[in-house]
Formats: sequence, structure tokens, C-alpha cells
Amino acid sequence: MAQHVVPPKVYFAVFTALIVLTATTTAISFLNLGPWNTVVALGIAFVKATLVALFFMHVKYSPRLTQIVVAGGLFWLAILIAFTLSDFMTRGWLPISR
Amino acid sequence: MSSAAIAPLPSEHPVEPRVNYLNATYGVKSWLLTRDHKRIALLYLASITFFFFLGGLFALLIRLELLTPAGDLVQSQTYNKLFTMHGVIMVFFFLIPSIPAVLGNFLIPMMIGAKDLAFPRLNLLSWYIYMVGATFTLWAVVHGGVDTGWTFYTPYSTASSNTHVVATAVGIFITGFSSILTGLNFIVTIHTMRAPGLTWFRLPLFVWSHYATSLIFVLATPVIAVTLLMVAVERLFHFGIFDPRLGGDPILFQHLFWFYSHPAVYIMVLPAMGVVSELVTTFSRKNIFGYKFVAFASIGIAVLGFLVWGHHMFVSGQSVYAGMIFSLLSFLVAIPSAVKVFNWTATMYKGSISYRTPMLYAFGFIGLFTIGGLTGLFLATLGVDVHVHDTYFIVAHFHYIMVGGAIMGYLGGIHYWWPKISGKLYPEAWARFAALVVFLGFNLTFFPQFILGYLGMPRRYHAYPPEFQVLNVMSTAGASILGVGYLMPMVYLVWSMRYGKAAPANPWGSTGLEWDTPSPPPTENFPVTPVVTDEPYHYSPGEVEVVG
Amino acid sequence: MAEARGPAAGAAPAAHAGPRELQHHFDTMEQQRDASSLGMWVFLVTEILFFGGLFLAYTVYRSQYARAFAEASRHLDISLGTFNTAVLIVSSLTMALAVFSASTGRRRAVLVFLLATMALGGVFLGVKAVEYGHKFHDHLVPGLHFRFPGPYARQAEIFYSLYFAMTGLHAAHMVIGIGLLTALVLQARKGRYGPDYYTPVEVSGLYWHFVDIVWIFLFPLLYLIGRHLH
Amino acid sequence: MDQGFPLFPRQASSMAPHVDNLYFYLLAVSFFFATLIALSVIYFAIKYRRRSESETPPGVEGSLKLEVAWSVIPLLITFTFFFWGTKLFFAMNRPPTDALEIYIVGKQWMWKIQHADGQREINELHVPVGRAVRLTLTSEDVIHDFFVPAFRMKKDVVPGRYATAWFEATRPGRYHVFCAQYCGTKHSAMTGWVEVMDPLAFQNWLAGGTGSESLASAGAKLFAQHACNTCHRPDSLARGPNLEGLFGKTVTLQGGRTIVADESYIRESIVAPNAKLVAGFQPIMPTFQGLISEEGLLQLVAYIKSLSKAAPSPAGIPQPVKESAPEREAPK
Ligand code: HEA
Ligand code: HEA
Ligand code: HEC
Ligand code: CUA
Ligand SMILES: [Cu+2]
Repeated sequence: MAQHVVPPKVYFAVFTALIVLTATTTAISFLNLGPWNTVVALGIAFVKATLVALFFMHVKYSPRLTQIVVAGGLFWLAILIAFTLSDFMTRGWLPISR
Repeated sequence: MSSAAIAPLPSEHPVEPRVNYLNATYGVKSWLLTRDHKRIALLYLASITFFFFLGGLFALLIRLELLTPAGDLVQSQTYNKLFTMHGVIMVFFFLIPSIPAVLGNFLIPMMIGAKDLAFPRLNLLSWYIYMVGATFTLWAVVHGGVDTGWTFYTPYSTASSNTHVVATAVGIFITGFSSILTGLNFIVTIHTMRAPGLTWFRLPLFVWSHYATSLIFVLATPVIAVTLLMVAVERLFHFGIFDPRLGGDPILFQHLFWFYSHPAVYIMVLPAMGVVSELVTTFSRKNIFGYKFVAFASIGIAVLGFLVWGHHMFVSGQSVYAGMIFSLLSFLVAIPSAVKVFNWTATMYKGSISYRTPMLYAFGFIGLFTIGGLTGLFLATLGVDVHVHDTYFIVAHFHYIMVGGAIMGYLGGIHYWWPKISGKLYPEAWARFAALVVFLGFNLTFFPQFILGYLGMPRRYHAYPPEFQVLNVMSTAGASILGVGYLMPMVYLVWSMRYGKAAPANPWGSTGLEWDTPSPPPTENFPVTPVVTDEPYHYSPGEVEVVG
Repeated sequence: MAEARGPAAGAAPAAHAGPRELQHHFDTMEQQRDASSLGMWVFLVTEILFFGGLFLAYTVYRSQYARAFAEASRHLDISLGTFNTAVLIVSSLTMALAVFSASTGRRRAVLVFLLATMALGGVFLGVKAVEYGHKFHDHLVPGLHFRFPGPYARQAEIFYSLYFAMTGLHAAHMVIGIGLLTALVLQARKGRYGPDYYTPVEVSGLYWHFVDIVWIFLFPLLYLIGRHLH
Repeated sequence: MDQGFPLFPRQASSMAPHVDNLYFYLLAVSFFFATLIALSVIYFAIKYRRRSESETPPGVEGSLKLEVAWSVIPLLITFTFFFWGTKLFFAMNRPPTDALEIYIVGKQWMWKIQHADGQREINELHVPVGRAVRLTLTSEDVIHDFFVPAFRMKKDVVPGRYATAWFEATRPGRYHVFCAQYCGTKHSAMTGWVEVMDPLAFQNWLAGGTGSESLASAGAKLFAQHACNTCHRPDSLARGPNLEGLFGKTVTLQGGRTIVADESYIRESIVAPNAKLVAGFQPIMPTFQGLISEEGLLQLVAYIKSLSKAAPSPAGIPQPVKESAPEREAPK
């Protein structure tokens, strides 16, 4: 579990990527891609968040336990959202007789 | 564990005076600024005991009102405030912190051979946060109370109630952080501070169940916090998040609420299960049957417990398909509970069973939890829940688990570790008698409520049709017996602190590192970090019999 | 078993071998650092779920009222939003560099980078305040003479309720973060943090980055979704 | 206590015996397991009681076989609960098509009931025996819950949307209605009665009403009064979609999603017309939220529904029922 020192080069590279991605996502938001707008915006956000977590927060170099904790947190968020949507998305399914 | 010899009967010779955590320092400040996990546990013990009796007082008033069908003792709104404050106080300020913050705090470091929790200052902070939250809620209680039910359903709580919803919600919000910090502290402690040789599968099951509880603390509590925040904001600033007039959905609130509150019911019962595992092994002088199954059952309950919250919403207008999923998963979560019950029973097989008070409470727990749990299956069954939802059947179900189960576990644990905590023995005869009174009073109080519920008596009713009276009278009679049963330990435990016999280090002949320290333990628990070489519950060195 | 104890054994660290930062109940610095780091990560998990409640509310309403949300979103200022996103990214960089400087013993640089991070955090909050001011001026604060032109007024009010709840909570976290950094700065001025002890810097850094990540999601969800409509 | 001392609720709907059978099955299984556990604990406690303070029983190795057995057997048993319970639940949520329709609005703290023929009542619901009845429920303020224990029927009544429930009464009599969702101060007073009558008596009761107009025609009046017909009209001047035949049809929304036009959809179209825009139309319809009461909305819904039906279903088809005269559950 020795501390890993990340060279600043890596930080600058990640930083550049983040700024570029921010510019990209803002630019793309002006194009009309239909439903893909949401997908792209969230996809880019996800990539950015992953970059921050892996490098700025050192998850890439962290002990296994830390990585499990992070994954666990996201998994629970997914449970919260997915199971709630299981209600909202299926509400109209049962055909109502008339 | 390193010394597994059976201790002799409690020795008659007083132990020589010794510096321990109780007498190491004196004065109010030494308690209010302590970072010793054992003293913090006692701070919690005092606070939750206060809240238990306050909640119990409200329960008695509820029961008195329900003695007659007409709403004649108090007014409707007063009654509504009574059950709300009863539920809120019992759940958030008594039962959730009860075993974890008192026994867990006291014992986890000792059970794993550590000097303290990983973050002692955070531990003290948890208690202060709890007290601040409690103050808010008490303020609300004193200034007229709150009448939403402990569930705070919108839009009643945001738009209709004219009582102190925000103060109460803020109180619970704040107290939530105390739970979070306690859970966080336990998780980190159990991961990083175990004594050498104490592998995961050598941990006492009490520690396993607290680990599982802590997972729930950490993963569920933030959601109730943000949910209550939304309710407060909607009520105060007229934001529209759940407001149906804007197209908002009150059922979304219910999802958020139960995402926390269902796992929270396992916060209330898992620690008690941990206690029962310790009691059954000690008083059967046996290793636990199926250690790994019991250990993983705790984790299984904690994880699966997150997937079933929609079973509180079967008739709420939730989609029937979601109802189906939640029903199925509710049955799954019953299995690990069943595994535990069966393993405790099997542990007694060919044991050497002693009927000391803690074991009596363990018997009570097993029986009443089983009844409460099995009736939970009725509720998880879609077709039956439609009829019994929001009737006294529900009230009976959860009191069987929370009062019959969790509180029995708590009382059993308090008696079991009382010699360690106080350095004194409690009076055994009185204690057995009290346990019996509690058991009888309990069943008389809550069994009739199952019948009432299936008959159709709705809960949260201030007045009810006259044909339900007989059963309600039984219930009220039981509650008064139960109240006496709870007062007795209160009296004799306090009495024993002064007049009780001095306790030896290990009065029950238990294994477990906490019994390796003197009673009461010194501030740093262990002068030298112990090294663990034995399996848990190593009562009979050498001989192992294969069953089945 | 009667061993001699210090006068206030619970309150003061007992005499102990090891560096002065080692608290009495830990055996080694390594154990202490692991504990702090794990503790912060577990705390961040609670934060994920804390914000998760709001993200859930957003997801549910967005899926029901997509059109209204898009319309409402168009009243947010995308240039200020993008600017603030960039500010936070820079602040994350400076924070990472502060940790780096501490771990490599550049004690002055630690201070500089911490101050820079704080300043950027301040800029973010300033811009946010300006935006809130605009919304107030445009009658877009729910519950307070909310007025929204066009047919989507009511669902737009939900959007703005969520907007204020989410960004408000995020801003509150920024304020806490700046508070943490202030405490670090006070210690860093004394040159406290170096290669053998910088856990507080590292752990506060985790918190700061987390708050950045929350914004990374808030930005597209709140600002970008309706942009392409016109 | 002239009411007697009942221990079991009366069965007065077609669903009640089904629910009770499942309940008895659950009781039997629970009784079995509870007794099994209790007897084992008692038996072990006596048989293996501690006889001397120094005895040490042998340790016991766990048994995988047992662990699997007592996980899998209960699991399989719970599956039977699941399937049976779910089957019932779906039946409870699928009203028969020829059901008599009744509209109920809950508000703090009363039930307002409208029959299709226009009769209105408060906290009393008259229904014929032997005929499926479908309830459309909504609330004016907070969540309520319409609960009839004798029918084993319960449904939350949520503001801002419609809930549906149904029952078929099987015995004439008078049965409790409770509000089962906590709704404020007088929650426990939000009770009433269902009067199950034999069909002829029900017809008489309907006829003896105050002669008010039917729901649909009240709706038609509202439709004109709120000038809905300026936009919704069959001719070329129409700015809104034609509502004839709308009910039950699949509507294509803007963005391509489709939705079946049920009661909730129609209600939403009136109070929040722009939440779901019909494809090909502009969002010009104003909201009528706050302008039309929940009862008015129900009348409009009934009217729009009537536009889709050849003839509105007549109330209470007489069917001879063998039951004796109505038993009174509890004369008030
Ligand atoms: C500590 C608290 C606690 C615990 C542990 C549980 C445990 C369970 N609960 Fe309970 N419950 C509450 C507290 C608790 N509950 C509360 C407070 C409410 C009401 C909230 C409110 O509305 O105010 C509630 C409400 C509630 C409902 C909602 C009812 C309604 O409002 O309509 C449901 C529905 O499924 C439910 C189900 C269950 C199930 C399946 C379990 C299971 O985990 C039980 C598992 C245990 C066993 C099954 C017993 C042991 C097993 C055996 C002896 C072997 C035999 C087993 C089989 C054949 C499977 N509970
Ligand atoms: C841990 C949780 C817990 C505990 C321990 C209890 C304990 C008890 N509860 Fe409670 N109860 C709840 C949790 C709990 N309850 C919840 C969550 C609800 C739902 C609330 C809602 O609907 O919102 C509820 C609701 C509830 C109701 C339903 C109210 C209604 O729906 O209208 C009833 C009715 O009988 C009841 C009774 C009791 C009784 C008799 C006890 C007894 O066990 C209490 C016995 C204890 C004592 C009697 C204490 C002794 C005190 C004295 C002798 C007085 C001296 C006092 C001082 C010195 C201050 N409870
Ligand atoms: C200013 C014109 C206008 C008025 C007045 C108006 N509507 Fe509409 N209505 C529309 C338009 C345009 C649509 C289609 C777009 C939409 O869904 O909002 C519509 C849609 C509907 C729909 C959904 C129809 C479908 O095919 O799915 C219903 C139901 C409805 N209106 C009922 C009413 C009622 C009832 C009133 C009076 C209380 C009313 N409308 C008044 C313009 C109007
Ligand atoms: Cu209406 Cu309770
Ligand atoms: Cu539950």
C-alpha cells in the first residue's frame, strides 16, 4: 500500500483532456442529435468523472478495497435509480379495460 | 480466545481496586470531552434510555386512548401527534442507535483487540450530532409536536399539516449524520484495526452483524437525509418537487423514503441478531453452528434488504409490475433470516444450556422474531397485503420484530455485558422475573393486534368501531404489564451499580477478547495488543463432532 | 492488572513511540493513513447517495417531462455554466498539484496551490451567485412569484426547484470544501505537510475532486439538455 | 358491546374467499415453522440443560447439507406464496370490462361518490349485489385510501391522478368503509358504509334519487361552459384533436411515444395539457387546473368516455340473487 506519487505530467494531460471534453460537450449540445444529445452529454460526463477519479483521486493506484468502495457506491446509486424507474417505466403497462 | 478455560463461578472475593475506564478520571468534563469509546457508549446509553421511556410514555397514552372506541381521552390531532412522536422517537432516537451506538461502540474495539475505534473524535462528534438532532426534535415535541406519522408522506407533510414538520425533519436529518459517522467508524475500524491473527472468519458474529449494519448506515442514511431536506425545502420555500399540482409525484417521495426505511428495519434487527449469536453460543457453551452461513447471512440481509423497499407501496399506485419484483425480492431476503434462526436452534443441540437471564431473552428473541418475520411474509404476499396494509396487522408485525425481537436482543445484551460495562453483577432472580413479565406483557399487547388487523381495523385511528373493543382492551392491558417489565431492569440495573456484587473478568465463561480484559476494562482496553490464535467460540478444545 | 495510567488517559495521547502525528490508538503511521483514506472514501460513498436522491428525482421528472425540462433549461446561462465548469476543473488540477507538492516535500508550493484552489472555489461561488441573481430577477425562483412564459410553466417550476436544490447543495459542499482548505492552509503555513505526513491534504483533496465530479454531471443535466432545440 | 366479538372479518365479495384461502395457507405454513422452532428450542433447552458448571459439551461441525436444506425448502415455499399472491393481485387490478362505473373523490375528511346516472352520495356507497363495480378514485388534497375490509379491497387515492379498483359484492348487507391512509386530523372519522342491495332494490334506489342528470351529460354541460368545443369540434375549424372515439384509443404523442387514452390521460390532458402533446398539434390548450373541480373533471372524463361508446352502460343489470334480506353489519 505504498503511496504512489503521480508525476505532474499525468495531471496536466488529464487536465487538458477534461477541458477539451468540456468544450466538446458544450459545442455538441448546440447540434440536434435527437435522443443522442442526452447520451453524448452523459457519456462525456462519465468519461470526465472517470478521469478525475482515476488520476486526480488516484483510484487507479489505490488498494483494491478503495476501488471496491467506489464501485459499491456507484452500484448502490444504480439500485436506487433502476428500481425506482422499474415503477415509473411500467406504470402504463397493465391494460386498463373500459 | 487465547484463554478459553471456563471461569469458575463468580468469585466471592471482591476484586482489588483498580484503575479502569470508569474511575480513571472524574468530573463532567471528563465525560463530555471523552474520546474513550466505552464512555461514549455510556453517554449513548443514558440518552437512548431517556428516549425509550419518552417513546414508551407516548405508547402508553396511545394505548389508553384506544381503551374505548370513542376518541375520548385526547383530541384527534393530539392522538395523531402521539403516534407520530412515538414512532419517530422509538425509531430514530432509540432503536436505530440502541445496540450499535451502545453495545457496538463499547464492544467492537474490545472484540477485535483494539484500543479504540479508528476515529475517536468522530465518535464523540457522532454523539453530539445525535444530541443536537434530538434537541430539534424535542423542541418540536415541546412546542406542539408533529402529526404526519413517522413516514412523513407528502403532500400531507408538505402542504397540509400545520404542525412542526420542519423542525422534526431537521432533527432526523441531523441525527442521520450521527448514524453515518458511526457506521463509517465501524467499517474503518473493522477493516484496519483487527489484532494480529484475527482474520475475518475469526471475528465474533456480533462484529459481522455490525459490519453489515454499518453498510446500511452508510448507504441508506444519506438518502433519507436528502429526502427530508427536499420535504423541508418544499414546505418552507414552496419549492415543487413532490407537489401534484405542478405535476410532481407524491409516490416518488415514498420510493425515496422507503429506500432508506426498509433497510433501516434491518439496522434495527441485525445488531440484535449479532447479540443473540453471542448469547446462544455462550449459554450453550458451543461453537456456533454454521459460522460462515450466519456471518454471510448478515451481509446477505444487508444487501438484499436494499432491493425490497417497494413492498411498502403495493397499494400506493405503484405499477403492479414493480410490485411483483419487490414482492419476489422480499421473499428472498427472508431466507438469510431463516438461516440464522435455524442455525441458532442447531447450536443448542447437544450443548450445555444455562437459563441465565440473557439466554431467556435470546429464547424470547428467537420465538418472537420468528413470528414477526413469518407475518412479514404475509405482507410480502401481494394478494394478502392489499387487505392488511395499513391495518393493525402491520402494527403487530413490526412490534413483534422491533419490540419482541430487537428490544429483547438489546436487553439480553445489556444483561450479558453488564458485568463488563459496570463491573457489577445484576440480581439474577429479579432479572429472570422481569424477562418473564416482558415476555407475557408483550404477547398480550401485540398478539390481539394481528386479529384486529385482519378484521380490518386501520392503524393511526383515534376512534374505532365498537366491535373492535375487546381486543383493544387486551392490548392495553398487556401494554401496562409490558411497561412494568421494562421499568424493572431500569431499577435493578441502576441499583446494582452501587450495591451489586463485583463482577469477575469473565462471569459467564465466554470466549471472546472482551472477556480477557478485567471488568470494567481499563481505558486502553489491552495493555499489549493481543494475538489471536483460536477459532471463534472455541468452547471445547479438541473435540469436534460431525452432524448430518 | 492495576497499571499506571496517565492522568487523562482518554483525553490526551499517551506517551507513545513514533512520530508526533501518530495517534495513540494506532500502531503505525501506515495503519493511521489507511484508516483516514478509507474513512474518506466511505464518506464519499455516502455523498454519492446523498446527491443520488436528487439525481433520482431529476431522472424521474426528466423522463416524464422531457420537453418542459428542455425548455426550462434554455433559460440557464450556458456561457456562465461552461465557464464555471472550467474553473472547477482548474481547481481540481491545482488541488492535485497541492497533494503532489506535499508528497514530494515542496512545502511552499503546497501553500500556493491550496490558496489557488480556494481562490478558484471562490470564483465558482461568485459566478453561481451572479446566476442566482439573474434567476431571481427573471422570476425563476420557485415559490417566489415564479413566472415562466409559454405552456410549460408548471413543470418548469419543478425543473427550477431541482435546479436550486441541486446547485444549492453543491454550493454548500463547495463552502465546506473551502472551509477544509482554510484549515489546511493554516497548517501548511507552518510547513506541517511533507512526504511523511500529508494525509489531511490528500483526504481533503479527495473531497474536493468529488465535489468537482458532482458538477461534471450537473452541468450537462441542467445546462445542456435543451440547447439544441433552437 | 352489542356488536359481538368478531374474530374474523365477513366475506362479502367475490375476492374475499380467495384472499382468505391464501391467508389460511400462509397461516398453516407459519404455524408449522413457528411450532417447529419453538418446540426444538424448548426440547433442546430441557434435554441439554446444564447439569454441572464445569461440563464442556463437544464442539459441533456445521453441516452443509442442513444449511442447503433449510435455505432451499423455505425458498421454494415462499415461491408458492409469490405465485399465488401475484395471481390474486393481478386479478384485483384487472376490473372486468362490463363493470358498473362509480366515481369517488376523497377529500379531508369525506368520500364524495358519483354514480354514472348522476346520483351523488357522501360516505355512503350503494351497490347492487352480484355485479362487478369499478371505482375510479381521486383526491382533492392529500393521499387517502379507500378500504372495505369485507371486500378485502384497498386502494390508495392519490391527488393528481386516478386510481382504479373493483369488487363484486356477493352478500347484501352494510359494510365498513375506512380511510386507510393517514390523511390528517380526522383520518379516523373518514369512514362510511357500503350498502350492498339486491339488484331490484338498487334499481329502486337509483330511481328514487334526486333526479339529477347523468354524469356524462353534466360533463357535456361543462364542456360547453368552459368553451372546450371552440377547439374540440368535428369540423375544419378545430384547433384541437377530435375527442370522439378517443377513450381507449392509442394516441401518438409528439416525439413518437404512444399512450393509451385512459381516464388518467384524459384528466392530465385537461389539467396539464402540455405535459403530453398530441402529435401534430401546437401547445395552445390552456390549463384548466384549479378552474374545474375534481368532480367536474370526473364528469368531463365521463362525457369524453361517453363519446366513445355506443351507449353508456346501464346501471345495475337486475339479476336474481338467492341471498336473504340484507344483513346489517352494524346499524349506526
Ligand atoms: C426490525 C424491523 C423489521 C424487520 C426485521 C422486518 C422484516 C420483514 N418485513 Fe417488515 N416492517 C417493519 C419492520 C420490520 N420488518 C416496519 C416498521 C413496517 C411498517 C412500516 C410502516 O408502514 O410504518 C414493516 C412493514 C412491512 C411490509 C409492508 C406492509 C404494508 O405496509 O403493507 C412488508 C411487506 O412485504 C414487510 C415484510 C417484511 C419481511 C418479508 C421481512 C423479513 O425480513 C422477515 C424474515 C424473517 C423470517 C421469515 C422469520 C424466520 C424464518 C423462519 C423461522 C423459517 C421459515 C421461513 C420461511 C418459510 C421463509 N414488512
Ligand atoms: C422501536 C420501535 C418501537 C417500540 C419499542 C414501540 C413500543 C410500543 N409501541 Fe409502537 N410504534 C412504532 C415503533 C415502536 N413502538 C412505530 C414506528 C409505530 C408507527 C407510528 C406511525 O404510525 O407513524 C408505532 C405505532 C404504535 C401503535 C399504533 C398507533 C396507531 O397506528 O394508531 C401502537 C398501538 O398500540 C403502539 C404501541 C406500542 C406499545 C404498547 C409499545 C410498548 O412496547 C412500549 C412499552 C414501554 C413502556 C410502556 C415504557 C415504560 C414507561 C413508563 C412506565 C412510563 C414512565 C415514563 C417516564 C418516566 C418518562 N405503537
Ligand atoms: C385553445 C384551444 C383549446 C381549448 C379551449 C381546449 N383544448 Fe383540449 N386540446 C387542444 C389542443 C391543441 C390539443 C392537442 C395538443 C395537446 O395534447 O395539448 C388538445 C388536447 C386535448 C385532449 C387530448 C386529446 C387527444 O387526442 O389525446 C383532451 C382530452 C382535451 N384536449 C380536452 C379538453 C377539454 C375537456 C377542454 C375544456 C375544458 C379543452 N380540451 C379545451 C386545444 C384546446
Ligand atoms: Cu383520508 Cu385517511
Ligand atoms: Cu420493509
